[in-house]
Amino acid sequence: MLEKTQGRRTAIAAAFLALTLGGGASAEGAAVKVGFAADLTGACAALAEDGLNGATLAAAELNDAGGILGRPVELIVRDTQTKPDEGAKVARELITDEAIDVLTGVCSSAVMLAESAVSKELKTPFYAAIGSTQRANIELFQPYFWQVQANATMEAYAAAEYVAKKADWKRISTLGSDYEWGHTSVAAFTERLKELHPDVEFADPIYAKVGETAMAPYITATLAQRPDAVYAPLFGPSLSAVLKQGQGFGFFQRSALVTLMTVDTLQSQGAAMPDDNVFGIARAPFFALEQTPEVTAFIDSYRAAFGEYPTDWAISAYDGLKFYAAAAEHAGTVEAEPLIAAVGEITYDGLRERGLRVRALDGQMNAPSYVGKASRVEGYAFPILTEVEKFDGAPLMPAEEFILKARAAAQ
Amino acid sequence: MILIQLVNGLMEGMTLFLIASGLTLIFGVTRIINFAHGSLFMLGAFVTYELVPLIGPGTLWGFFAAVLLAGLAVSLLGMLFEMLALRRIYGADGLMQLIVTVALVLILRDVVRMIWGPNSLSVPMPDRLMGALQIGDSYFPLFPIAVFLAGLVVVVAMIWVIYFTRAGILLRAGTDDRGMVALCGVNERLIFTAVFAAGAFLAGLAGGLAAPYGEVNHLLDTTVIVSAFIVCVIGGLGNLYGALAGALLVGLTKAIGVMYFPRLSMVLIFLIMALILIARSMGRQGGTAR
Amino acid sequence: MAPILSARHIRKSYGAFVALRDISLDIPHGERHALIGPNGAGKSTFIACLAGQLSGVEGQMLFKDENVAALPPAALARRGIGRTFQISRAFLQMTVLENLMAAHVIASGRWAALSRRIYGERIDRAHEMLVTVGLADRARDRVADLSLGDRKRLEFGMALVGEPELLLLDEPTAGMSIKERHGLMDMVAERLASEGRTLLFVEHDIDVVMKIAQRVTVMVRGAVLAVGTPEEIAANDEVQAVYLGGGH
Amino acid sequence: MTDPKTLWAAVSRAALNWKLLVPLAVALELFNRLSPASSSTLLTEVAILALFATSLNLLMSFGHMVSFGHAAYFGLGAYGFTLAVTRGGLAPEMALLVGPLAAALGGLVFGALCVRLTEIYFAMLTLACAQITYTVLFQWYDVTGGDTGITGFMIPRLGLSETGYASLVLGLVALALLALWMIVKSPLGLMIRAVGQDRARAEALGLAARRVQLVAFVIAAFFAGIAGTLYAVLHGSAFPDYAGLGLTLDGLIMVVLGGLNSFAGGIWGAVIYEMLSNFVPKFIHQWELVLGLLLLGICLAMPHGFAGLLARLGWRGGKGEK
Repeated sequence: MLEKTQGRRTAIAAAFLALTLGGGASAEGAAVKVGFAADLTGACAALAEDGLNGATLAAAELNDAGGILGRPVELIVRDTQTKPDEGAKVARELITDEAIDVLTGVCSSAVMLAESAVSKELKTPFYAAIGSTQRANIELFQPYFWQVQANATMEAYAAAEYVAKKADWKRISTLGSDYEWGHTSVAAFTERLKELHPDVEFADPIYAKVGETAMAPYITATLAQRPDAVYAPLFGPSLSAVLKQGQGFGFFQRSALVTLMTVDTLQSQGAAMPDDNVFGIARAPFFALEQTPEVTAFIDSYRAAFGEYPTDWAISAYDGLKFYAAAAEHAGTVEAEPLIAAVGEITYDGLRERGLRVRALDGQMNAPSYVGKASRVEGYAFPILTEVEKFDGAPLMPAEEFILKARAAAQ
Repeated sequence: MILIQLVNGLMEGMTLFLIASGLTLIFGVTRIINFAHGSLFMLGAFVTYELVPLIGPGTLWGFFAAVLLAGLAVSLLGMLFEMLALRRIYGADGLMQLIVTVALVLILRDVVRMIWGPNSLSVPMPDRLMGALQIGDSYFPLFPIAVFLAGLVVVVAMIWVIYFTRAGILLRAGTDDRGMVALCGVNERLIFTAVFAAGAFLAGLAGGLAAPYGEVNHLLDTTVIVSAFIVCVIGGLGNLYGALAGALLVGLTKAIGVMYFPRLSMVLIFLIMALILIARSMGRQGGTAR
Repeated sequence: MAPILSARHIRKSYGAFVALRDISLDIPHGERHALIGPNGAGKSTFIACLAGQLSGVEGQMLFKDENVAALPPAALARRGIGRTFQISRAFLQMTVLENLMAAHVIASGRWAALSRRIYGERIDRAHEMLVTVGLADRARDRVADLSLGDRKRLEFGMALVGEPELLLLDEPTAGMSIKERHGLMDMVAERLASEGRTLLFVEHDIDVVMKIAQRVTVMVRGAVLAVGTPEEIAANDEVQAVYLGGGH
Repeated sequence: MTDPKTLWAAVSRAALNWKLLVPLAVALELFNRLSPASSSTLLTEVAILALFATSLNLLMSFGHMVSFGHAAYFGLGAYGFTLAVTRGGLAPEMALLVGPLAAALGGLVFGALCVRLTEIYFAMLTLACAQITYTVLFQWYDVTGGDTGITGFMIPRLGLSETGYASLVLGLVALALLALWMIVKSPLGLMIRAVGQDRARAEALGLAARRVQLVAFVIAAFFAGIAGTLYAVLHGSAFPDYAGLGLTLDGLIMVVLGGLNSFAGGIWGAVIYEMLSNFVPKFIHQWELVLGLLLLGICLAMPHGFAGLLARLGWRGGKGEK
């Protein structure tokens, strides 16, 4: 572990050095500056570091290929400490002092909204590749913002679509973290599943304290509802706790669990993953992507640079920066107004999918979601998702009328 | 369901006691509020993570041996910290000692992150503790039962040390009256160092024991320290039996609270602490200064 | 004339240990009354009871015919009972002058004032008091730097600022040289006599007691053994027995 | 409280050294006018945190009351202002008053409970009160916006430029610090110190110690509320984090860093802390490690903090120190 982390750090350092010392050989002129204001310390640290790796790799590749509009790409990294006020401050500093052309990097919902407000005020493009609160798309949408992955509602819809296909799951419980993400996810999931499958029975939703690690009482309460499946928008420590502590209650013999299961979670669970009945929602599981030459090449160079498989966050961040480059090339400039116009116009073929587009109304990309079953497979040291179903983004995106109505209500 | 929840509560209570016992022990004798207690807990979990694959992976004895060793390693660090830093400022404002331990929190968090990275790690459970005790329709998970028993062993061992050994007598003397220890002809510093080492050992032990039941990451410190404080304060800082009672009270209330007032879960233990503190303040006569 | 202080059946116990068993004592206006007895007799406990320092005290305490037994220290102080502590207490990190000024602010009741007018109004009186207690040249020294004796003087001065009708002094001369003791207590006696204030003090130095006190109460094991003038007490066989047999 | 011999003299003369303060203020304002916008923002933030830390310092250094929940009043100030604008429909200029008053009210309610306790139990009850406040802000979605806070409801800085707002904040914070200084030097301040240094002595003199502590608590909450309000205006947002344990700890660290038992401690502490947290991460990822080592060094080598060091070196003055 020790060697691995150090190796990884060295790689990051080397990549940085290459970037900050003038970028790619073939790119010339003033750099296109990408402000990466990320939650590098605090609850989001692991995700943000992966995202930074993905963006670093994308920038290196762009530079090798001549940069953006012939100009080198430069990543300028700041730590928000996962504090919204700190996020707003570094965003402001990046824009006013470093004169960045685009802002990204953020993970926590609160930090994301804080940075979005700064982007709006200072009219600087801002995209989210890790954080996914739909408040940024709906009530608090501002024209300089776009989101390159499925937002929380879309993920919950994807889960509902998946659950609806399981004919023998008649009784569903929900167990979410007691904060905005948990509540909107449960609400969206329930709403969509009711539409798809009106006879499904729902037990009362249960919410667990954010960051709770003693999940036994919640597991007991959930199982007492005798569900066939449990939809659980949980995260980090609470999710690990359910996976580990649930086994002692026969959770995975008594019910299925549908939850967020990105590559980092799969890796950290390792051997402790229950053998059966865990179904994971993911944003960009590298093993389930269509293994095009671009994807395999990306996985290889990522592993070479950082000594590990790319997580969903790394892929989103990579795709995000590449998408930005494509939009800039299309606009012929990185000036905010034409660039934002281009964001709404172009179609982009990314690692996750071909034909990715951003809807101008809410800045939402039609990014896909993936749901599959966690299982151990030869060739990987950690469990992966198998029987993965990909859900296209477009049908999951909230309807335009819904968005307009929600915005009107928020006024 | 109430029965299972009560058992859940007892299990969590014992884990909390293991965490809080070291904190309350250190406070009782040295009057130091050790903010780094959560960090020592976290370190115990990480050391256990390293040791488990080396010592009989999957076996019961291997796990407990790893946990004990982790406790000892953390204890050593605690001892060093006491001797190199804390010892130099006994007698200064109590706040200074608190801030020194806060400094240790900051240092350890970054050091842990430098060594183990920001990603969460997982310590495997011993194979024999993976399952559950199934009685009728009810499941009672084995692992927390084992932790509960380990906790009982610690409680009994502590009672034995405190009441039946010379060290315990000195310890009690130190808690009641510091001057007394000096009169007994024992180096007071030695006692403080020993107590700090013992408290750190308990923290490391608790971290190791809890490691397989959740994830191990560099953010464990803050989660742990706050609940440890609350347990100690509910039981009366420096009071071991109080800590046990406080831990069980918190564990049980949380487990039962899930059933009756789920939305309060985030604030429940703070409410309990506030109510107990307020009740305690009402119980005393108006003008009593100390 | 009714006594200024009348303690009736005061009892105080700590668990099974009874510290004070049924103490009754009357102290007339203007008297200088000493409380003596061997260590552990309950003298300081009794003072602490009178000052409202302890909880769970049984019995009545009439101060100017009002039962003040359940009142907290601050309320007693405002009614006219001042005190010093066995181990002298003052605001250690303040200067001597600030300590006296704090006492003045409290005595004036203007504790919440933001205006510094009171400093100007009282500064002369504060300096006067410094002269009285012999600390005039230490006004700007921090109390933490004072000797024990000087702290006792300061504490006495602070207690006087509130113009208490009854002053409780708990071993005011402990830790002083003989000369210092007499100096301090002569000063106290003179000052109180001139202002007609009542004094109840705990003292171990029998010479000081004989010189200063008008009446003496002897306590043994939480009870009153004898009350009388110094001469009566000196002649009391029982008291002699306790002092000789008690290993004082 | 650095040098007691000169202290009383300074008090009786009620001297604030204008010869030092005026040039300092002019220098700060010049720096604000001449430097780039982000420096103005940093200056604003330092000023706000200096006020927050000094309000905490009033309790800590003078009242000897260690609060583990002072951020609650910062948060109440921020939310009081924000909710007055978003829910109450008040003009932002009017709402500026609501924040500090909300904080003072919170301080009155919680303080009345907390001052019944002493030392560590006092600290723990302040922690409980703050966590309860935090939870309400975090969970009451319909009113407070929950964990994602309230943002985008108004133009940051009341529409002023960075420089303009920095001037405003510098002015207001200077006034607030001056007010706190006057309080410390007033009879009330003397009483706060008295209770902090020897509660039993103060009570034996007839002082209702709890009432003094409550007043100190409310004053500290009020000024923390001003800081919170100014902060909410700076970012045009309010988040539950503003009332979180993190900020409380930051405040405690600032006071110790700057120097306990000194009025200027909070100010120095905020300056040093902000410099560290803004510049160190640009060079080293592990800025908390650096902070921890520094803190350890300060506690062991110079327990009176930065202000104490200055005083020992014979450096007189500083912002309102003498």
